[in-house]
Order: sequence, then structure tokens, then C-alpha cells
Amino acid sequence: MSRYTAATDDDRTEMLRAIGVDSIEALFEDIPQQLRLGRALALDAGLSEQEVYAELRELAARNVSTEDELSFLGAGMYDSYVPALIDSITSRSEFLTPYTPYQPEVSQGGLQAMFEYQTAISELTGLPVSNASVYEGPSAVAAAGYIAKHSNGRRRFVVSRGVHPHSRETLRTLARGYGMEVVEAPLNAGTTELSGLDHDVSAVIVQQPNFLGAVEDVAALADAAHAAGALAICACDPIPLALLATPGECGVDIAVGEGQTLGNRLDFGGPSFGFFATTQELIRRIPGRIAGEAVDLDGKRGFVLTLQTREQHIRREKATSNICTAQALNALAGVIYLSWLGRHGIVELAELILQRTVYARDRLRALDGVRALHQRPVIREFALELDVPVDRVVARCLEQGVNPGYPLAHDYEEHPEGLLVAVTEQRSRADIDRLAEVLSGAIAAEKRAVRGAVA
Amino acid sequence: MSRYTAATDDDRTEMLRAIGVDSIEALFEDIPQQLRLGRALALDAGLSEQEVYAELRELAARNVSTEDELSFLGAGMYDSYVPALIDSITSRSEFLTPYTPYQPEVSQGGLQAMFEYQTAISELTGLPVSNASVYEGPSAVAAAGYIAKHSNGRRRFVVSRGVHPHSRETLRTLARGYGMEVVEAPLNAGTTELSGLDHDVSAVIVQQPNFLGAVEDVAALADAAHAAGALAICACDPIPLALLATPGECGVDIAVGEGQTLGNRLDFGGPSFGFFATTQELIRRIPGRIAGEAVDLDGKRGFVLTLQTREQHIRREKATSNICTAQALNALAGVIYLSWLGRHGIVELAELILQRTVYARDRLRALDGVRALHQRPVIREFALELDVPVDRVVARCLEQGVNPGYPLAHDYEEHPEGLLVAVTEQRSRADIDRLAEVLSGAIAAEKRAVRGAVA
Amino acid sequence: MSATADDQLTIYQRSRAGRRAFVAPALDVPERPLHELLPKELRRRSPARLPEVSEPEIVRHYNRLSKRNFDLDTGFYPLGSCTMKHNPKLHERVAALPGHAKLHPLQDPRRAQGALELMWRLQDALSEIAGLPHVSLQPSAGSHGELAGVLLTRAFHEDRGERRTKVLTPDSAHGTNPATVTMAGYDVVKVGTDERGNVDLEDLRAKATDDVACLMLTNPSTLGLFEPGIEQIARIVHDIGATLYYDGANLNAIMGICRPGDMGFDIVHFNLHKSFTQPHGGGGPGAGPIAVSERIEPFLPRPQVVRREPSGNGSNPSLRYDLDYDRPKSIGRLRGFQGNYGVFVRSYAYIRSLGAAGLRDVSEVAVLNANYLLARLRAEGVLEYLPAAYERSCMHEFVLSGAPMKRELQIRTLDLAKRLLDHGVHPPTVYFPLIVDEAVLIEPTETETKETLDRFAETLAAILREAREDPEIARGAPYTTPVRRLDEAAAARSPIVRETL
Amino acid sequence: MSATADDQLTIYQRSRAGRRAFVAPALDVPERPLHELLPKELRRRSPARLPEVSEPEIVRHYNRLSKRNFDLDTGFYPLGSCTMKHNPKLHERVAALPGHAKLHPLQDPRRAQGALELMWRLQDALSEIAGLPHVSLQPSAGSHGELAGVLLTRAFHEDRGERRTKVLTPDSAHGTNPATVTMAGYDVVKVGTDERGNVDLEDLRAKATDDVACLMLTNPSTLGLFEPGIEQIARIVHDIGATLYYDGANLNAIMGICRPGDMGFDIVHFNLHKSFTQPHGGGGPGAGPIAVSERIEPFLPRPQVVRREPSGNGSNPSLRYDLDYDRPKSIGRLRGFQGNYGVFVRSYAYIRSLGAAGLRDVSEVAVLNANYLLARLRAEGVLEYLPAAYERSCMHEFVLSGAPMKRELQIRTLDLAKRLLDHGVHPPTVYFPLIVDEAVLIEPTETETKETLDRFAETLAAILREAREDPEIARGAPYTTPVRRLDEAAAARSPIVRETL
Ligand SMILES: Cc1ncc(COP(=O)(O)O)c(C=O)c1O
Ligand SMILES: Cc1ncc(COP(=O)(O)O)c(C=O)c1O
Repeated sequence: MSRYTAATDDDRTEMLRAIGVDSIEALFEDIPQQLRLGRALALDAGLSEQEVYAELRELAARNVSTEDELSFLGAGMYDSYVPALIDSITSRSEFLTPYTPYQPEVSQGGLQAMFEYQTAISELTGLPVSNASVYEGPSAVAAAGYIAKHSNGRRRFVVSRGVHPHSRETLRTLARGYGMEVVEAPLNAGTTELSGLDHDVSAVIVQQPNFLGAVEDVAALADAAHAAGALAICACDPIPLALLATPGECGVDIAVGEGQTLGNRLDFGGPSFGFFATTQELIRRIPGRIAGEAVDLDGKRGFVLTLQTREQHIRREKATSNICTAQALNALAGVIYLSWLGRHGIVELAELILQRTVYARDRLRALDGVRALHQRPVIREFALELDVPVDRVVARCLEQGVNPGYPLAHDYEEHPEGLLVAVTEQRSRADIDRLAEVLSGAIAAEKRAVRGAVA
Repeated sequence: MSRYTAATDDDRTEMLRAIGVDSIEALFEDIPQQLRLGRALALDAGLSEQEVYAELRELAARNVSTEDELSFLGAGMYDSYVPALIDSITSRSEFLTPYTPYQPEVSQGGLQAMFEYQTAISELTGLPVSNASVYEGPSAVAAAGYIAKHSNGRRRFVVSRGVHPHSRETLRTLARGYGMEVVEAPLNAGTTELSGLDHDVSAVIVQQPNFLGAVEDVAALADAAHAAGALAICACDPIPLALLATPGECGVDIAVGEGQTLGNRLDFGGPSFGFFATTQELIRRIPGRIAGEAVDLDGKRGFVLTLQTREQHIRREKATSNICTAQALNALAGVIYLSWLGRHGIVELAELILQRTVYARDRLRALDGVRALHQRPVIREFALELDVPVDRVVARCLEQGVNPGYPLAHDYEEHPEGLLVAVTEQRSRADIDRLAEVLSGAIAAEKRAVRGAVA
Repeated sequence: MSATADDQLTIYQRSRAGRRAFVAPALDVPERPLHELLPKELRRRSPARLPEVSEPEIVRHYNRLSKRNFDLDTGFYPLGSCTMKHNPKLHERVAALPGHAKLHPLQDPRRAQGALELMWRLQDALSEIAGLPHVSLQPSAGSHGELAGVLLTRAFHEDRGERRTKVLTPDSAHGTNPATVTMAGYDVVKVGTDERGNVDLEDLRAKATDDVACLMLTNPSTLGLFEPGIEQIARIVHDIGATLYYDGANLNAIMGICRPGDMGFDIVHFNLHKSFTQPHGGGGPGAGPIAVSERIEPFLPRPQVVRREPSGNGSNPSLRYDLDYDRPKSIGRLRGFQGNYGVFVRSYAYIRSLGAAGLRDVSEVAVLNANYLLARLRAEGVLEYLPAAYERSCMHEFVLSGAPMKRELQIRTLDLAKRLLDHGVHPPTVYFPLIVDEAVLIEPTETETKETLDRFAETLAAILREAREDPEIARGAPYTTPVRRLDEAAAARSPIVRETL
Repeated sequence: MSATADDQLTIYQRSRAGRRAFVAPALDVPERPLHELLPKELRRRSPARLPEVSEPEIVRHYNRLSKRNFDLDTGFYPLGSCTMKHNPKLHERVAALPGHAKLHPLQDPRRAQGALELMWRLQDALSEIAGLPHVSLQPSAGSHGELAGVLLTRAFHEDRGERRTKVLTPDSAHGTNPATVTMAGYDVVKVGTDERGNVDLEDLRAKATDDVACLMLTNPSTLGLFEPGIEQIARIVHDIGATLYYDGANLNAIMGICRPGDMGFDIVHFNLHKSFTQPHGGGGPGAGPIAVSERIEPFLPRPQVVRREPSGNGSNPSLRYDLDYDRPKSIGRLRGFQGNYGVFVRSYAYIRSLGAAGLRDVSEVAVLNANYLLARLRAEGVLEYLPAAYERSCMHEFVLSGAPMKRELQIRTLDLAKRLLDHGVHPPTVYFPLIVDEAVLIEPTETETKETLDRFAETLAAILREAREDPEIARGAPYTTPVRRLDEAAAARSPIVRETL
């Protein structure tokens, strides 16, 4: 059992002698006897490496991954291709194993990568300041709310119903702690309708594209927020930002988002990273780590964690956030991915996805029993509405190895037969055609089944 | 298409200007016009990374790997577990990408690893000298023959029929080049029978355990070789060497073998590595790279490629071998694996395999229609003989997801219904029981089918 | 092997117009004009100026950058409170299996039974280790777990119709504790530490008023000391109706030896990236699951991974493990999806590898190593300049005070830390906990050899000897690192947080 | 980040009795006494003294060792004749797919159709690139391919009842060529090089007697020069009934531009670890497939991967790709199993990534980079001390002679190479080809940027300037490497090739 520990019996004897006690037990003398467990933990016995591997492989085999079916699931995480160089770099112990870079002299690799990452996020969002990552997309929304509350002291968030349901719920959970009210702005014809913003509104929170895949007019929404003296917060999908007006261009104060599609795996939901970008005004309120440029004693350029006085380890109860460990390795994957795409590649990728998404929407909405849920421009995801029970249609598709998307009913009772379909660069035209065929067959079969049941 | 090249159009213009020509074409002026291809190569157009990945995954999916069936295939390569730390280390660019260490000052990592590897092989084989690797097992046998020829100038090899058929064939192929006769010594009751060794015999070549899984009395064979003034060469499976009398103890002059089971993948047969160990007398005849200890200008210990005057780049037509690129990375995996096993672990592993192999042999020989092909001690593999056509029995087993082993008929016409069954530490008792059940069922079914056909 | 000037360029500085690494898959659908699909006013006006580099350049750039990091596979990393133990490579392998790594978080639970079972089993194991019956894996890191815990406390009190306003934290607490308290809408009240390094029970009693919602405690504390009065503490806290929160950052000291639940804690967070070997990644990812008592359970975040008992009438066996959203009293989600599953895979593999005996061995050797190193430092005379903050046997880590060193040798704890860098060792945590002057917090972990500890002790002694001769050396250190000391103050004054393009 | 003394220990020196990394799976069959299973006389008398180390120690040991290597992902590696081009990471990913990596070599071909198809397609692509109709993938490296080629030559002649005894190789040939000739039982006859760096046609004609079996040629030659007289050479060789062998180490210069088959070569070997990006691994693995003309085909090694055309009567479609053993004239096997399949996967992925246009681009840029670097060195004045061995435009690499440098600056090519190490650059190949005095063979490859070439040229110039001031600096170099110059002569005199335990 000692594969990871090195203390042999001889070592133990010698070490205990040096300490001056005669058993390891004696080192635990501060623990009251009655609190000692006094038995072994009720866990299975340890296993050899090959056995652990076999067990984990067996568990993995009972999951249907995106390699095992033709998947159009999205709704916040996307089956995008992760280039091999990312694994090769992020698996290097020098990136994989260090702690947060508290000693900058021996952490220039990680710190410079953070600085490069921040630059990329700043470029994507059109905002001058990015931190080095937060946990993931939805909690980034809540973190943005916390900043808004502190920056203007108002008591209410207005959040679009187009914001990811997980983000809205996370915001609610955390807002309850920091004492804010959360109200929802409805969607109308696929996009956010803002009305009655008053001076209690701390921030207006929207998502681009929104959860139903629609491209919002973020500039107009930000204007409305600002008109009420509120901050404008926008959660964005990063790849579409290659084409869409940036939060910066739209006047957004805080742009956040889920970074998974930037070179991170699906991993059943995590770890990925959240990004967080804002204006120069808010720089000293931003949560988490920020890498900044510095010079060393010899005048050489280097990088440090900067603005640390915002942070919990210095400011404690007055910190702008409690975050400590964030998602550095995932953000590293993000900046490698963005460098791999490059200035032109990211546009090409976004355009490819856009073209295929439009093709898919047109192909599917033309099917019997299928309607587009809205007519807004879409870019990588779109919502449909079916004539027949979506759950049963999905089940029929799954049987044929096609996962057609995410049913909306769970989160939008107003769309009981809604289906959210995501297209990534890994779904070819042939794949989309197959989806159309299988979906159409499933709907027809379902209709027949219903008629049969009725007859 | 230029993902791996960096010369932009601007770069090209500038570079051509610096060279003083006006097109890349002009740089190929030495190539006679009529030899220029004048068309594009008839190859499919290049693909994006994700497409190449998808294609290679599709090809992989059409192979039945040892993860896809319960496999008892061995016969020279074994489905042993490769611990994860090997991948982690060998995938580091510092080990993966450099050339042969011609510049020792910046190659101490690779050189020291070779030195450590040589030490481990020396310990395993009980011989004082190991090189840093040759291609793989069978060609190592042929390389050993070449050394024998040069060391005693005799004209014939006697090779046991228990030596791997690929080794015997490779020896024949190469011996034809360097002008040696090859004769086979038969097997009797599972082990090698030597007779009539005369003074033309340059070397006697045996394998331990032999191809039928039997443990040979190598010491006796080596004595017989030496009595005729021939060298004794033994090809060995390295893991059983944890238990078996070493080549060194047996008086063997050259020990070679296939290193795949030492931390290398199956890879459909390669790359793996061959090991090559010998006596102090033969050190200057050994083929390939050898790392040796040296001191630097400051008196610090370091390592270099040594005894280079044996090698082709110095000695050219008088070299002891033509080998240049060998299998350094695979040998690195080998030494990491052996360090991972450690002094006690290798014995535990070999004993586990031994116990399971004996269990398996006893279990299977007890089945109706199955006989053990020999009664010799076995250690990780054993040969059976069936009452019914082995090919058809194997086919029936495959249908049930069990690959029962390697039919001998291809290589041993004297055992038309022979089956060679290998057990690794990855095959549990439950797996062996399942093999017994499936094999027994298959034999019974085959008997029924035969009876049915007859009736 | 020497660094070249070129090493310092950023990826942006390497950019040249026209270079690329990415090759797009071919467009295989009829191309539509962009303006038809996205009206101009919705489109961005200027492109994102990402770098233009070829693939070999990216690889070389980040490989070189990596060499400017110190890491755990290079050398000793006794960073206190961080549990820098070995990260088994097996974990990276199993986490990368496509069935785990390419599983979509919204996959139908019927088609994610392996993942849900793994999570359920991990919950079960963590529950046993904590001695508390219920676990939520959702929080993303320790401080996220803390936030979950304090929000649970709030929900618990509110459910009983109580509005409490304060949370107690010891003055030795990690900064995330007070920061969390504020985020969760409470006021922080600090509790003092007595001269033995324990919670000052008098002070605690004085502050334990009925508007206190919770006491957050780390045990062993951030001083590396076990609270011998933990039972009394629990009684005081429970007597006022407050919850007792366990900051699990130091769990590595007591696995299989004693359990927070048995001590009376209501809520525990784990740092899977500390005790359970998720690699730290240079600042994450981690995971901060929480374990709670029965009375807290109704409020756990949703969804919760549950095991459905097969019902008599043979209900769907394909739904043995499920995500339960139907939790009316839940505080709600804390994040997207189900948590950092990739981390769960690694920590689960770790628990399966070690089993009960192995986990106990971890804690025993962690404590043995710490006490041995302390003894060794004493033997080397290091404690003469850096005395232990508290004279008693420590748990898995211990705190020294550099105050005498500063006084007598004119080098500060910071200088000592920087000089260690020149010896190929990562410095311990410095200037934390705040209550120890010139603090040095040393946590060797169980995966280090005795030889490594010996060498570290000798190195510290050598640095002190050197400082006695010439304190300037340490004050100017480090000398052999990719950069020398950086001017952090100037950097913070006018922050440059991105490359100018 | 500085090296510690501890860095130099071997894994054996780290061993401590009782430590371990390996944990054996439980024995699950009835245990039988060892002596019953293996009689004592067959057992080894003393154990193999492998190291006893814990897993973290192994990881740290080899990680640290790795840092004592220079590699391609760290910096420029212009090692002539070795084609140190970027190794795409994708290749490692696809080679590791279990369907490739865990495929047993004796798997029934019906159950290995993906692998056999991949091999078949790779054969097909290599055949097209070489301009020769048949390919065997079997040889394990370049020199193994050479051996295959010369053995094929022998079989070819013997089949026609001829016994020839000599093989011609240019004096510029790589050492493996003459070594191979001897191994294949022929005598080497050297052919001279003319003053332009080409094969001396006069000398060739003189030596082209009818006992010559083969001429082995590298084209572009090891001097980096294309043989403009290749057609004449082919004619001379074929006229005497000999075969013409192409050493493919330098194929990177001409892919898609011209083809050995079209030049008249009968047999070609490829170095997949050079032109086709199999990583060199510090000295392998590689693969050395061969392509041959029709007349050589009958003798190819067995087994051969073939595609079975589906027969009219609907024969087994599951056996479309097969291993053909039925080759009566075959020279037989050269090794175990089917060759280095893992390498084939990588090289196949490379060919699929680049396609025809990409491969041609490779060669064009390889040649452009080499010529540019040569021009740049001229512009920097480097050629004044290290003139090009032959004044003409080179292909993918070129040779300088350090003779004037040695004479005028008192530093040798070796010193220049060692001094480059201090600049973070791997030196070019030195002292090869043998026919150039103080040779420096520089191959930048296509994957390097212009900036890297510029920096290299400037570095060489700087070293020469420095040597003009003080040659001792270069003569004592390197200074910044993990060790300094090592005494190779002493090491070879009394070789220590293993650790003493
Ligand atoms: C005592 C203590 N509590 C809490 C935390 C916060 O944990 P995390 O970084 O996972 O958020 C830490 C981390 O350093 C810690 O040491
Ligand atoms: C010209 C030439 N021929 C042959 C070889 C031998 O190739 P390998 O090392 O693959 O055996 C080399 C390798 O350096 C070479 O440069």
C-alpha cells in the first residue's frame, strides 16, 4: 500500500528516534482518545494500479460519450475538438503540478501564460481587463453580480430569461447570501425584453447568444441598463465572439462566460473555466488572480500576481471575492487553444460553425412536425419546437445512435416540446443530414404511435 | 496546409531576395527537368487535425484490441499492464524528440537512462555488459549470430526449434547475407535436444522459456555448446528471468530478448525493443550504442556513448553491426518499468503470473478434448493439443469474445491442433475460468458438429 | 541549456502576419453570405488580435515557458496548507478515458450510469472519511465549499425562522474564511488563539452569543496543531444553536484516525486538490465537496447524485443512479452542471488505490514526516533562529517564526524563502498564519523521503550559516532563477495586465 | 531552478531497502509451493538487484533526468542528415488509441482490418512518393532498410544465377552503408566525389565491373547536393546489371518534386523518423520501409500486407486486407511481426494531414530554409571562416568546412559546436561527411521560422567574433550545460557500462 509513501520500517524507527517518541501513535496525542476512530475506515481495500485502471475503464464504458453517439447536445458545453498539442503541454508536470504562483521567480511560465491568457480574453471581449480565471460560466455570472452590488450598492438584479438556467440559479443561490433580489426579464420572439428598469437595479444580466441560441442586440440592452444607472453584464460564448459585436463595443461593463469550448474537455461538466473581463474602472474590484507585468532587480521583464490587495489572503473579510484556487490549468488550455486558432483561424472556425448551424436549422425546420422556436440569427445553436412529445422523440433517436439535443421543458415550461440543437465543427453536413433523417423518422413514428393509441 | 511550416509569403520574398534567386523553383535547378514530377503526387488532399483524428479513430475501431476481447494471445508479445508513469515520462519532449545523444553535454538525461537501463538488463541476465537496445527480439537473435560468426569464424548455427519462429526466420534471412548455415535442433518432450555438435558450429541458440512455453535446462545446453567450442546464445523472456536461472549463471555468452513486456505497448508488433547482453570478453564486439561513464572537465560524473569505434559511423565496413537508430525510447520505458517493479516487485509479478499460468494449464488440460502438449515447467505460457480442429475452435471462442491463444499449426506442422495460451497479470482467475468455460463449450460444439456432419 | 533572450517573448511578440497552426475542416454546406446570416450591426468591428503562429512555434513557446516553472516533479515543495503531495500519473490516464472525458454533462442519466455511480461511490467514501452522512460534490474548490457551507448554515437558520448575523473565525483562519463569511452576508467575529496555539476558549465563550450562526474552524489548525478542546468547542457552539464548520484543508493529517463528524462538526469541506491529489495546475482546477449532518441535508445544493433502490415492481434498472433535482429546501445550484467531474475521477482512483489502510498510512506518514523534519531542524540548530511558534508535537505541518532570525541575522522570512529558490527547493508558505510573526509554514507531506527532509534541513542550516557571514546574499536572492526579485509594489501601482498590441 | 548535487544520482543510488512503487494484484488462484512449479536448479540463485524506490521518486528522478536533455521542443536542432523537424502532437494521440496501441500482432487479420488497411494505405502513399510500385514496411530503421535492400539485391542476382561480390558506395556515404554491405556479405568499393561534390563519374565507370551487385547512393547526397548526373549514374549501374539503391535519409528535400523511381533507382528506403516525423526518441524507434521496382518485388520480405480484391463469388469481405506469407522467393523476415506499426500510424497521420500539396511545401520550404541560412551566414561573414564545401545552391542541408576557422582562429569545429550549446542551440552534425575537413553539416528543416535562422546565423557570427578575441572561450566550452566536456577517450579505454551495486 506504500507505493506513494517512502518511509520504510527502518526509516520509521530512525525518524521516531530523532523525534524522541516511540510510536507514530504518540504523535497524535493531542487527539482525545474518545475521538479516535478506533477501527479502519469502512472502505474497500486498496487495489493495484492495473485493477484501478480496469475499474475506472469499466465505469467509463457505462457512459455514452460523444465518441459513442452522434451528439447534438450543447446548452452550455460543446463537443468541440481539442487539439493534441494542448494535452501535450498541459500534461507537462511543470504546468500540471505547481500551486498558485506565490513565488514569481520560479513561476514565470505559469504567470506569463496567465498574462497571455488575459490578453486573449481582452481581445475577444473587447474589454481591457481580464482576470486569470474563475470557476466556470454560471458562477462567473454570480461573481459579476457581487461586483455590481459593491460598485453601486443597489439591491436588485434583472436577469434575462435567455441567460443559461444554471447561471440564473447560481446567481439566485449566491445573491441570497449577499443579499440581493433577482428578477427575470422575459424573452419575446427569442430575445430579451427589458422594461421598467428603476434605480434599484444594480445590474442587467444578459447572455450572448442566449440560451435559445438567439443572437441578442446586446448594445441596446446595455444602453437600457446604463440609462437606469445599472451595470450591464453579459455572459458570452467565446467562439461566436470572433464574429459578434464584442461586449466592449456594446458598452458592457462586465463580460463573463464559460471557457470549456476553448480547448477543454466536456468532462461531464468540469473542470473547465470561467472568464471574467471588465473595464478599467472596475479593475480593483475584479475577483481572483490577475497576472501583471513587473520588472526584476536586473530590469528584466517578468510577471507577478498583481493587485493582491483585492484578495482574500490580504483583504480577508473585505476581499472582492473569496476565490482562491481557480482554474489555471484550464485557462492555460484556453490560451493555447486561442493561439492555435489564431487571428484568422478563430474567424474561420466561427464561420464554419455558423454556416453549418444555419444549414442544420433550415434542414430541420423543414421537417414535418418541426418548427423553429424563434427567427433570430443563430450561430452555433438553435431551438426547435416539435408537434409531438419531445422526450419520446429523443428516446427514439437515441436508439439509433443520434442524440438530437437538449429538451427545453426542464428549464422552460413555456416550451414543453422545445429542443435545443447544437452544432460544432465536429458535426459534418453528413452528420446533420443523418440527424434530419433520424429525427424525421422518430417524429413520424411517434405520430403513428399516437394515432395507433388513439385508434 | 502550412500548419507546420512558418514561411509566409513575405518571408518567402525576403528569403529569396537574400539568396539571390527569384523563385523557389530556381533552388531545384540541379534536378534535371525531365526528372521533375511535373504533377502533384497522387495523394488525397490534406485534412484538418480533427479529420485526421476521426479517420485514425475509425481505423482503430476496426481492430479488436486486448481491451475489446478477453485475450490469451502471447507468442512473443504479451498484454501486460503498462503503468501510467511510463507514458507520462516518455511523452516528455525531452525524451521523445531528441536524436541519438551525439552531444553528451546536453544529453545527460538520455545517456544516464541508457546507463541505468544497461544496469537493469545486466542484473536481469546475470551478464556484465548490455548495450542500449537493438530493434526487437528476433533481430537481436540474428545480431547475436553475427557476433558469434565474427568471434569464432565458424560457419554454422544450431538453433533450437523451441526458438520463436520469427527469430529463426530472421536469423536465416540475415545469415544468408553474412554467409552462415542454419540448422535446427529438434524438440523432444517440449525441450531442445542437441546432438552431433561439431567444430563447425559457431553458436547454439536456444530460447528460455521456449516457444511452447517450456522452461529449458539452459545450463546443460550451454555446456553442450561450449563442449563443442561454440558460443551459447539464449533468447529470454525478461519477466521470467526474475525467477529463472540467469543466462549468466547458466554460462550463456550472449543473452538477447524481446523487451515489449517491459513497459511497452503491443502496438500490433512494434515499436518495442530488443535487449542484448554479453560477457566482458565480447564487449568490443557488441552491436549498437552503449552508454559509459565518464568524467567532465570539472571532474563531475557524466555519461557518454562509448566504444564508438565498434560502430558504423567510425568503423564503417568493419563495424560490428550496421545499426544506427535503435529503440532508445522503448528501452527507456523498459528501465522505468523495471524500476517501478523493483527488486521485490519483479519477483512478485513473475510469481503471480507463474501461479496463474499453472492454474490455467491445469484447468484447461482437464477439459475434455484437451491435452497438455508437454509436461515441462511453464511460467507464463503453455501449449495444448486439441482433439478437434483448433482453427474452428478458436473461431467459436472469438464469437464469444474470448481469444484463446495462438494456433501452432502455422509454425509447427507437427502440432496441427496445437494452441499456445499466454497468461499475463491482467488475466484474473475469473478470466481463466471464463476461458475454460468457453473453450470447453467450443470443443463440445465442434465435436457435435463433426458428429453431426458424420451422421 | 542556458536561457536565451528569445525565451522571454510572449506569444504575441512571436506573431507574424500570415502564419497559422489551425487548418479548418472544409466547408461542406452551401455557403451563405455572412451578412444574410448575421447583420452587420451585430458583428464585431475589429478582429480579435490573437497571435499568428505556426504549430511548432506554439509547442516550443509553451514548452519553454514550462521550464520557467518550478514543479512537484522537480523537487521538494513544502508549501504549508497546500498539501503538495505526489500526483499519481494513473489519475491523468483514467480521467482521460473518453467515457469520462468526452461525456456531455447533459447526457441522459440513463446513459451516464458509470459517471453517476462513480460520483455516488465517491460521496460514500467521503462521507465515511468525514464521519458525516451526506455529501454534495458540487463546489469547485475549498472556498466554494466554504461558501456552500455558510449558505447552508443560513438556510438552516432561516428554515427555523432565525436570523443570525455573525460568523466566528479564529484569528489564525485562512483568508478565504472571512471572505466567505462576507460573501454569504454575515459579519465576521474573530476569536483569539491561546498561548498553546489553541482556540482561546474564554474568548470563544464570550463571543458565542445567540446571534452567531456558525463557527468556522480548521482542525488541525493552520498552525498545524490539533485542537485538544474540540469537544468543548463543539459544545459551546451547539449550545448557542450555531453550526460548526470544518475547513478541510488540513484533512491530510487525520484520515482514518479521527473524523470531523465525530468531533461534532456539521459541515465539512474537502479540498480534493490537497488531500486527494488532484494536481494543482498552477492555481486550479480543484474541487471542494462538502459533507454534512442530517440536519443540514435538506438544504444541500441541487442536483444531488442519488442511488435509486430497485423497486419491487422492477422499475427501470437503467436508472439506478440519478440526479435528484426535487429538493424543495435546497439552497440551489452553486455552479453549472454537476461539479468538477474530472477531479472526482482522479480522487476516486486515489481512494480506490489506497483503501482504508493506505489512507491511514498517508496521514501517519504525513505527521511523521512533519515531526521528523521539525526534529531535524532542531538538531541542525535552525530553531535557534526560527523557533517553532508553539512548542508541542505538530500534526502534518508546523509553523516557525522568523522573528529571531530577522533580529539577529538581519534577514527576513522572505529572504530565506528567496534564497531557498537557489537551492532547488520551493519555499514553504510564508507570512501565514498572520498571528505568527515572520511565519514560515512547512508541510512536507507523506510522499517525500527521509533523505529529502534531511537535505532540506541541511539547506536551511546552510542558508542561516551563510547569512551569519553575509546577510546580503540572502537579501539579494534568488540568483539562479529565470528572473530575480520582481517589483510587485510598482506592478500593483500601475497595473499592466495585458500585452499592448 | 538550479541543479542540486542530488540531481546526479542514479536510480540505483536512490534505492533503499523496503521501498516500492509496484503493488501486485492479489493472488486469486490456489497458491502452490514454488519448488513444485519450478525446481530449484532451474531458479536463479541471486535476485536481480533492481532499485527499490517509491513511485514519486521514480517520477521525480526521470523528470529531472529529462531536464538534462536538449530537445526539439526547446530549441533549434539543425543536426544535418537527421531531419529534426517538428513532431506533431496529434501523432502521439492517434498512436495511443487502444485500437492501435493495444492490438496484438498475432490478432487474426479479420480482426485487425483497420491496422492492415492503414499499412496498405501507407504502402500506397510511400510507393507514390518514391515512384516505385511495391513497398514493404517491415524494416525497423534506415540501416535495417539498407540491409533489406542489399539482401534483396543478393536474392535478385542469385535468382538469376549470378554471384556478385561488390557493392559500390560513394566516399561521402553514411557509415551505415558500408557497414550494411559487409553484413550482407559483400565487399565495399568506394567511389570518389568530384570537385563539385558529385559522384565522380570517371571513378564510377572504372569501378563498375560486372562483379558489382549494387550502387548505394544518397540523393541529395550527404553533402546536401543533388546529383545532376543521376541519369548517367543509373545507366552505368544498370548497364552492368547491378541494382541502384537509394538511401532515403534525405528524401525531405524532394517530396513531390522528383522521385527516386523516376531517376532509375530499384530500391529505396525511407526513414519515417526523418522525413515523416516519427519522433527520434533519443535514438529510436524509427522505421525504414523500402519501396522497390517490379523486378525486385518477388524477393520482398514476408509477410506482405496485401489487399484482396473481392472475388466474384462474394468471398469473405472481412478479409479485404491480409498478411501474405505465400511468397516463395522472399528473402524472409527481417524481424518479428509486421514492423513498427506505432510508427506507421504516426507517419500515415502526417501524410493525411499534409496531402500532396503539403508534402511538396515541406520540401520547398526545407530547401528554401537551407539556402536562406546559407545566404544569411554569408552575409554575416561566417563563410569567411567556414566556407561552403561546394559553392552551389544546396538542397535541404549544406556542408561547411571549419578548416579555415581552425587555421585562423585556432578553434576546431568541435569547439564551435560546444560553444553553440551555451547559446541554447543544438549543434549541427560535425565531422561528417568524412570527405570534408572539419565538416559542419547543417539541416534547418522546414518547420523553423526565419527568425530562428537569423538568430542562428547571428550566434555563429558572434562565436567567431568571440574566438577572434579569445579562442580559449570556445575551446573550453560548454559552460552552462549540466556537465562540461567529458573525457570520452578515457571512458572508452576502460569502459564502465553499468552501475556497480
Ligand atoms: C486552510 C485553508 N482553507 C481554505 C483554503 C481555500 O481552498 P481553495 O484554494 O481550494 O479555495 C485554503 C487554500 O489554500 C486553505 O489552506
Ligand atoms: C544518410 C543516412 N543514411 C542512413 C542512415 C541510417 O538511418 P537509421 O539511423 O534510421 O538506421 C542515416 C541516419 O543518420 C543517414 O543520415
